[in-house]
Amino acid sequence: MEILGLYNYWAYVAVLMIGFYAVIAKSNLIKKLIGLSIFQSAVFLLYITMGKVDGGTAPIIQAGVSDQIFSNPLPQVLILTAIVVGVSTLALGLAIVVRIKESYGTIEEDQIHLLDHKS
Amino acid sequence: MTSGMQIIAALLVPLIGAIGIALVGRKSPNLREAVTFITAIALLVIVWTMLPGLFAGERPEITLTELLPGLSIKFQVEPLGMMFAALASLLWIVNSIYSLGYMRGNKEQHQTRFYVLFAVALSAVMGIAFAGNLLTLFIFYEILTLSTYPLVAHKGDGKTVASARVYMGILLATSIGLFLPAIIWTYMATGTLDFVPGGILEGHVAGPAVGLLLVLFVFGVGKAALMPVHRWLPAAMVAPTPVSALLHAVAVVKAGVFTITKIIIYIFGVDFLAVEPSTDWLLYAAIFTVIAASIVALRQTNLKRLLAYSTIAQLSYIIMAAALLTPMAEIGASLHIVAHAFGKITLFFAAGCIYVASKKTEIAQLAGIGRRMPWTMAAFTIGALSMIGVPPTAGFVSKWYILGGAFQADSYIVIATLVLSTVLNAAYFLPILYIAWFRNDETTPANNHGEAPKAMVIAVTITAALTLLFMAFNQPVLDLESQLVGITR
Amino acid sequence: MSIYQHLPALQVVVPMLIAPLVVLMRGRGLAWAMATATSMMAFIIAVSLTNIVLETGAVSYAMGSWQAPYGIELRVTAFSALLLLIVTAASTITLLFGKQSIDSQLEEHRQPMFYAAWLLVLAGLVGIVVAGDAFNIFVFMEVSSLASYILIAAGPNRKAMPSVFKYLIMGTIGATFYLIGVGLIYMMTGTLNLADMEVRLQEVQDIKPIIVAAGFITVGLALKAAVFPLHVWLPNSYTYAPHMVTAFFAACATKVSLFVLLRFEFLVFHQNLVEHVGHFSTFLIPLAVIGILLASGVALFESHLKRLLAYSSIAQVGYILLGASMATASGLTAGIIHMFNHALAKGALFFAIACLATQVSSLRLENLGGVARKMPWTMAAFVIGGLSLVGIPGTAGFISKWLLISAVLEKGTLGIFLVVAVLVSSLMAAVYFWRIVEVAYFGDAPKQSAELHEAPKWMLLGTWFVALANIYYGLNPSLPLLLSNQAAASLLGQLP
Amino acid sequence: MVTLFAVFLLTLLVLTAIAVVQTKNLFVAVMLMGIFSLLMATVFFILDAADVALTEAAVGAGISTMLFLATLALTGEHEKPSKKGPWISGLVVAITSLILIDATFEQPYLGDPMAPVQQHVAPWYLEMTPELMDFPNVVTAVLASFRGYDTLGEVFVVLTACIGVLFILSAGPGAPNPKSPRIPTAPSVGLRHHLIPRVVGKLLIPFIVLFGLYVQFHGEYSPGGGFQAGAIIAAGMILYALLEGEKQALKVLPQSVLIGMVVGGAMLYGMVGVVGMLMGGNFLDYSVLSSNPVSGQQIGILIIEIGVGLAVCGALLAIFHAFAARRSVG
Amino acid sequence: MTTVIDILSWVLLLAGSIFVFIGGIGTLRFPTFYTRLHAASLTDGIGTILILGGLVLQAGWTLAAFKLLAILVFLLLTGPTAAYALANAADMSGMKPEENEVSEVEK
Amino acid sequence: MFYVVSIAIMLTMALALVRAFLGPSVYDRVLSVNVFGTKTTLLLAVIAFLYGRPDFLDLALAYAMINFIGILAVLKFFQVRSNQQQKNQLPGDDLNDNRD
Repeated sequence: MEILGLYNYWAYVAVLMIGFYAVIAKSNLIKKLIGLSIFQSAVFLLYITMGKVDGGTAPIIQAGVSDQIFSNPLPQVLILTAIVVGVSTLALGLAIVVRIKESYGTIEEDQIHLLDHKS
Repeated sequence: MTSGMQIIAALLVPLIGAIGIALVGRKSPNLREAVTFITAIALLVIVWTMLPGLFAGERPEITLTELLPGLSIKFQVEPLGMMFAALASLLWIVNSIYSLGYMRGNKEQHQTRFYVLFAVALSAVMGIAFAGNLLTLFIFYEILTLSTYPLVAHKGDGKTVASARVYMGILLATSIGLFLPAIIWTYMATGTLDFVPGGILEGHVAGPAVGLLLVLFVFGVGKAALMPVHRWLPAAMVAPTPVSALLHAVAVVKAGVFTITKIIIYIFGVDFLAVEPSTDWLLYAAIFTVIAASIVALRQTNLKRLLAYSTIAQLSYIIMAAALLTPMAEIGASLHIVAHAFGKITLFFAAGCIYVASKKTEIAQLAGIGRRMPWTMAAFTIGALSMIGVPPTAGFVSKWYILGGAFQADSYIVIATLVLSTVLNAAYFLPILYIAWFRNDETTPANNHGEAPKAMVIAVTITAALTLLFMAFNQPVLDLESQLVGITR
Repeated sequence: MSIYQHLPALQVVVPMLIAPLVVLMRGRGLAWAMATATSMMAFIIAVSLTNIVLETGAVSYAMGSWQAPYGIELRVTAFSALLLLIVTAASTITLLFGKQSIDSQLEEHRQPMFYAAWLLVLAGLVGIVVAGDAFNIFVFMEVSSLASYILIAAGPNRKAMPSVFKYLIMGTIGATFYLIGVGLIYMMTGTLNLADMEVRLQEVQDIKPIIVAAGFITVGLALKAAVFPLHVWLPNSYTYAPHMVTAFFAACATKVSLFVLLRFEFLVFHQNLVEHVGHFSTFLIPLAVIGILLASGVALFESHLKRLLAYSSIAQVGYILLGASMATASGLTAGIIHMFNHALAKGALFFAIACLATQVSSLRLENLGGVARKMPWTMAAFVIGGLSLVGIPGTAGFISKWLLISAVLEKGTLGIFLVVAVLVSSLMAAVYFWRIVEVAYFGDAPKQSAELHEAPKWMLLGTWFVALANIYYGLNPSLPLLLSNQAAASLLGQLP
Repeated sequence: MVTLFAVFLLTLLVLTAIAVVQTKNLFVAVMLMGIFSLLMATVFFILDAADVALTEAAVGAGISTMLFLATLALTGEHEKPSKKGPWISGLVVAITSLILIDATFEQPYLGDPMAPVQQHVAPWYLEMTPELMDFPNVVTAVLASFRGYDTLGEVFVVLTACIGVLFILSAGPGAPNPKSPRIPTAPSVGLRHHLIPRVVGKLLIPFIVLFGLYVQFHGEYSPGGGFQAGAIIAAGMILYALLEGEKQALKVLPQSVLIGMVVGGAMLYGMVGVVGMLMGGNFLDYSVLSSNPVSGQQIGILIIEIGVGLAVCGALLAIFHAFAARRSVG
Repeated sequence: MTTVIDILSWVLLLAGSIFVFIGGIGTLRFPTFYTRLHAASLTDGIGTILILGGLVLQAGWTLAAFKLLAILVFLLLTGPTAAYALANAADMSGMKPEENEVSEVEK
Repeated sequence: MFYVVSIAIMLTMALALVRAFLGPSVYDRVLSVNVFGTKTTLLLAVIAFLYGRPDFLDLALAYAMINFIGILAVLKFFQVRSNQQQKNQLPGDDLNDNRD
């Protein structure tokens, strides 16, 4: 059980790196954005993981129940903000992809590169 | 007007003149040139009225602004700078007369730009001459480089621009790459950059570092054209002749040797250099340049290029003299700044006259030109004799003092160099004189021509006269520069 | 409660809250007028804050009256004051004088959103600068980044889109790296407040996560600041953005990231991690030097004016970093004052380019032959900016180069190599800048040159304003010098 | 035991992420991303982050998927094989992950109550919220008041994204003509031919909106708040647009109203702060809004949550419509 | 009484789990799309009813029970609708049950 | 008992996930997403009881809604695609190929 205490962290690293790989290695712009989403989600996982307390519960205080342990609310607040930031970035990125598709006819990075250097 | 304000006025007057020239330039060329003359005369008056104070031992100074702690823009008048400023302001007038004839006679483009930048360059020269510390000197040194670049590139065609690029490139590269680090090093070592009689470096830097610092300074001041950073000078020959005169006689190269002399006297201190063995190389480098440049000059066929190499040799005379570190040699160095200025400006003016009147640039083409242009060639002859150092010309006086300095220092190699270079000078100047005066003109009558435009002839006559007069009336300069020696001892 | 106490909050809130209103503006020029007025207000606030900081020292402000570390703290120091001045002044000047340029590059019905985004960039950047909370920096970093993607995407060329996409990807990676770093520090200290972090880090036993956090924060911010070799997003973004946007960003955008970077390195890590100074220096000095030399080298062969200057910006980031990586008072002062001086130089250059672009169709070097004859004022300002960039004395650039070289020389033998690098790159700068000057002044005039006129008067005025500022601060650098001295001192912990 | 659940779900999560990156069909990738988000949300829930789980579900599985689909409809869903060699990228990733993994061994274990995170600031929030705000959801208290400035920034991020998408999609060959705002294009007739989804969907919309309002106003007591509510209501309105067509949906809520909502919401939030300042507190100090600081806090939080809800709902809808209004070119 | 309700709820939950699991196996193992759709949507319905029913019994008469019922209604409405929509879309796109079988075999 | 239910649901989720990976057609994947969504809803409901916090059932409700809207969005996407393909007269149905 002890060693599983770090499993969350390993999972976050794994997801982070999968996303990171997609962002830097893939040529398709939408795939890059998908990778970016995964990449950011991994960070959410990191924060939420560190806020968890054994035997704790969500930090919403129940009336009439005493000696409850609560998990840390602060990382959750941060991640709420980060999720919003993530989806905002995503929306902007997709809008740009649409425009790229219109003016270049492709959403593959290497082809765009070729088109740019031909002209 | 206090002396401090006079310094500022000396800086500002050419600038105001430049603005004035720019404003009236489009409307009327006559008005433009009138403004030029008024400005030049005003500058002359301002500078020369400072002279009496200097003779009386005053050292007016003014601080404008403090850039960094202990580092300010500061001006101070001292004999060496005073002499340089007086010389430049005098020659500007002559040069303006000459330019008038040259630019019109040659129907040059962009004349307004020419006069504007000329004025700016003069302002920079004033800044260099009156700089109270190395930083101020450096600032105006760079302004001078930048403002003369368009003058050199005046013609604007590809070849000219390429040559101007060499000019600019070498001067900027040496100043930023070597001069600036040397300045910063000095500042870090001593905490000041002020020009102090007796130098500031003693006790702060020692051993081989002194030699290295001197290397940085001497080659950093590319304008002094010590080999191997002399290449810009022949390259700049593409410039119109008045600009060449500006470069060689009035401003640029003089600013170079002036800077080096000033660094030797006020930054290192003559005594400090004399006891520091790692700095001896400077004398030998100068000697090498004198000989090498003279030999190269021998092989030139283009008149202006020959004059350029002659300048390189003469500049190293000055550096060599300064590096001798004896009182007489220092005086000789400063005298030679003046003497060479008069002589070389005469030579260039004459070359320009020949070009305007006949479009001839090669030495071989000059056959019989003495008969067509007697005034010009007479002046040329005087200039050439001054370069060789024959009495009764200016060059004789300065060479005399340098020789004296060499004897004071018991430096036989310098004496030998002086003799050798005199022979070499004669070897490349005398043939020209011979061709010009005695060889028959073989050109067709279609190329028939007489003297150059009046203004040019007047100018060249004036400078030739100055060259001769300096032989007799050098006492004021001597008096002034003796103060210099007084403080170095 | 006087209004002066609220200035740190107002600095951010004023541009931020007016931005949404600008979206609603429909009338001709109304959006511009509103944005400009707001930006000016921000500038005035920045000036008053600077005064306060100079008089009384650092100012702190508790958002929502919740004291740090429970609430979010705003903190204005001498360093932030300098940055505030740069950012707000850059925005105000570009907005005030750049209307014609923006009008020529952007359809009118899209302008309200553009100006709103502009104000959001401004709000975001000042938000980062005044923030005293690690996560708050992230939030405002994202506000400014998202808004800057919009501004760059406003570029008329279709190539603007792929370049802004690249910027978006790399910017987000940078921000996320930063977030990971902050997360790890938070994990080990339990606080997000920068000042509190500094204290609590001293008690941390397990140091490895902190080292990793330092790495991630450094890399993330370096990405945002376009530190070599993480600069690849910058050249195209600057090239294809509208000219005024380029002028604005070149003056301040990367510097804000550098500001955060320096704050983390010196305030949070240096005093708590053993040998962090050493790691930091050995890691960054080579990067800075290679960046300076390579970027200058690329600029030598670049023929598009804006891209050329963009590469030069990367080199200049290297200068700032080089100064900072000395980790000495003089080095930091040099780096910080270079932020200011480089903003002046690049501002003037890009402003002049915007002036050029109102007349010429292409900013490639081969199309600019003889342009100075038709546009003498523009090119004269360009030359001044360029001289400042090269570091010719009498201009602002000289001051920073001087300080940088003297700081580097303190390092002994290594310093001499660094000086050589700095000088070589200065010469390279002189060369690439001189290429432009030569072409503009002596090149053959292109065919359409008969129709060229001088740029609009109003824009010229702006250009000259910045150009003369280069000279003014070259001759009288006491204000930026004072601020950067204090900033360096506070970063090294010599000031309370 | 629950930890084991998390381990299991995280394993699925990693596998899903790999599958997403592997697949060459972008549509499939987007579908798998939906699963990824749901898994992530479940993990969040298991880790006691109810608010985050709700948000991740609404945003990750809902809004993001719709945005991706709207884009795919315009760009096509086949990914061409990349010529880029994966080796350098792989190396970078490998090194980075080794560094991160290395760091994990000195990190506190999952759920360690003695970890520094649980010591310093967090207990203060948990302790003071009932006292200072008098409501149970500590997350809402931190979000809206203690760190209300962050949330203000977050609202402006959304606003920026909204402006950005509208700005970017207001030009280019596929842009709707600015003079005649909307051309009904073929795809915008909605799902009218599908009777069953249409009937069921329309039946559900009021409940979705109602549920959104519940999440909005119950945010101080249970998971939820302005952002989640905005997202849910926006999802409901998007459902309406899917069923009845863009045109109809825009009749109900025109783009100008949506922008008004965004601007209004953001301004509402900001104004609460300014009012606090005018009434003698610092910016975003709600205690001064009422004579009683606790009720002042409650009023402030209520208003700013409404602002957040309005802004988010308007922004998401405006973004969605901007994508949907795009004509596909070529 | 509580014991009875508990037992009943356990039974419901267990049965629900079994149905759900069987549905999962069906989704995985069945040969063609339509058969898989079949397995998934049928078991979804009954599994949901059983599990949520079991939970309702656990919750008793509280707000939670109401919410559970709401979820139940919601899932019961949306599940079949989604299944229909999916089948419809597949059918419209030209994927016929028998063809699909053939293509599957060929594979 | 809740554990048993949770485990059963999670195993089903895993099975659905495998189907989503395997495909072969896109419809299979959409189906598995749907199955996955409803299972997540159920799982959440069960875990709410497991944690003793039945007031968190809101989340499950939200998941159910989002899942439904998501599926309809996919449906709409199919429709848009087929409209476009008719308009552009592209040969073949991109969505129907089994390559992955």
